[in-house]
Amino acid sequence: MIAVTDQPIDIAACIDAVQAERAGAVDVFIGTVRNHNQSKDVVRLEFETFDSMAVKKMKELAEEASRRWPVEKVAMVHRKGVLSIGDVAVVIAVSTPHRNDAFEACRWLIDTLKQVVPIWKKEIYENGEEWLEAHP
Amino acid sequence: MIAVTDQPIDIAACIDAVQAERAGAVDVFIGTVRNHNQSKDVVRLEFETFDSMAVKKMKELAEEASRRWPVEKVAMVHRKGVLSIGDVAVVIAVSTPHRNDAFEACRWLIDTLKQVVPIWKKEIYENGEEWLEAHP
Amino acid sequence: MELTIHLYGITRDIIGQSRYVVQLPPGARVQQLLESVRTSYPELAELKSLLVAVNEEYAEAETPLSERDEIALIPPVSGG
Amino acid sequence: MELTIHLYGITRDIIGQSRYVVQLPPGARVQQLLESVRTSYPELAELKSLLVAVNEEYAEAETPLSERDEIALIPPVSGG
Repeated sequence: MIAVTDQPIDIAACIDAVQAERAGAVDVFIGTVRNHNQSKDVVRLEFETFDSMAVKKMKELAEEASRRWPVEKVAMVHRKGVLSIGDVAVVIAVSTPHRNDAFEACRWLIDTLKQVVPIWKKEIYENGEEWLEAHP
Repeated sequence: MIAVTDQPIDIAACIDAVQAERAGAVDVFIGTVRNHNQSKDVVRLEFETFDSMAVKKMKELAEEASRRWPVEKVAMVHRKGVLSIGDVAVVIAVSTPHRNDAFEACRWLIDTLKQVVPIWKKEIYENGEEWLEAHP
Repeated sequence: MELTIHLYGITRDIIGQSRYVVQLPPGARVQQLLESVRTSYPELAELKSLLVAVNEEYAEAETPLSERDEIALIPPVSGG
Repeated sequence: MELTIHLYGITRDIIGQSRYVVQLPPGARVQQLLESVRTSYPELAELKSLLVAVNEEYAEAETPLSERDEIALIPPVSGG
């Protein structure tokens, strides 16, 4: 299950999607909207996505993870649109036979997603807003 | 939420239990029963626990993790009794402001749980059974 | 040739629309597209990075462009 | 003194019951308990490790025991 969605992410569905008989371990990363970032109070968040390319890149990342680690299944779902504090922005679930691989693959997937998948986060504060990472 | 239970573990409840406004990251580890271990076909599994000491140790681990990393909340639930292939044996969820801490704390918790928490796993095969880790 | 550039995030805010049409000589490459848009919108030069995606793939500076390509400006991503 | 030892996992299987009563001199320590049970059940000496928990805490070899303590043998754990 690899998708971008404007609906709340169903975490249980992501976990179900990576069930496999040979998997003894599942690692799940859940990224949520914090109320605070670099000493600014965040009121809400907006994610803009280049949908088709984002899904293509996420699929490529899942394939690359499966080459690097003995991965059984991967689920990656990213939210788009307006989010409030506490909302789930991204869920990545990875199943592997042994746990170290699940942790490593999941961590690599979220780290790499943040580097290459065309998704943009705007934080809205009481007094203004900002596209994150845009400027040096 | 720290517990040993003879009922199926409610993964969603574990994740809900670590929600926190300052948390931007949740890492969840789910250990499940594999159909295969060291080239033996596993039919089912039995976990025996020293309940009160197991819960005490798990609470100590959660406290130690909170000293080592900026942890918001921890949930740890271990199943006991008879489990079948695919059943969830353990769930650990950790919330932190930033993701690296969530991965590291969660991984340390499952690694250390396996070393010190008084829980014993017996694998039942077609022809016999074995307490894991018992012998050199 | 006339290229339609899809815009997202801060590049959409800077240029003020979600699609931007640019005129370039036939056979122009990614590098020329970037020079053209940075000349028209100097604010784009202040970004930490600015990539170009051609047909949903990150393109090199030397990649040639055609009117049939789906082209997008990719400012620094910040998903997750 | 008479100590009741709680047994789990493979130690329960080896000794054949979930509680085992052992007679030790007053003031006996963990080390003496381990020697006593290993003498009675040599199979216990083949385990990868055998610890003693006193009142739900792992105890040192020198920890003294009393009849009021909750004592358990802890064979190699394998949770998770």
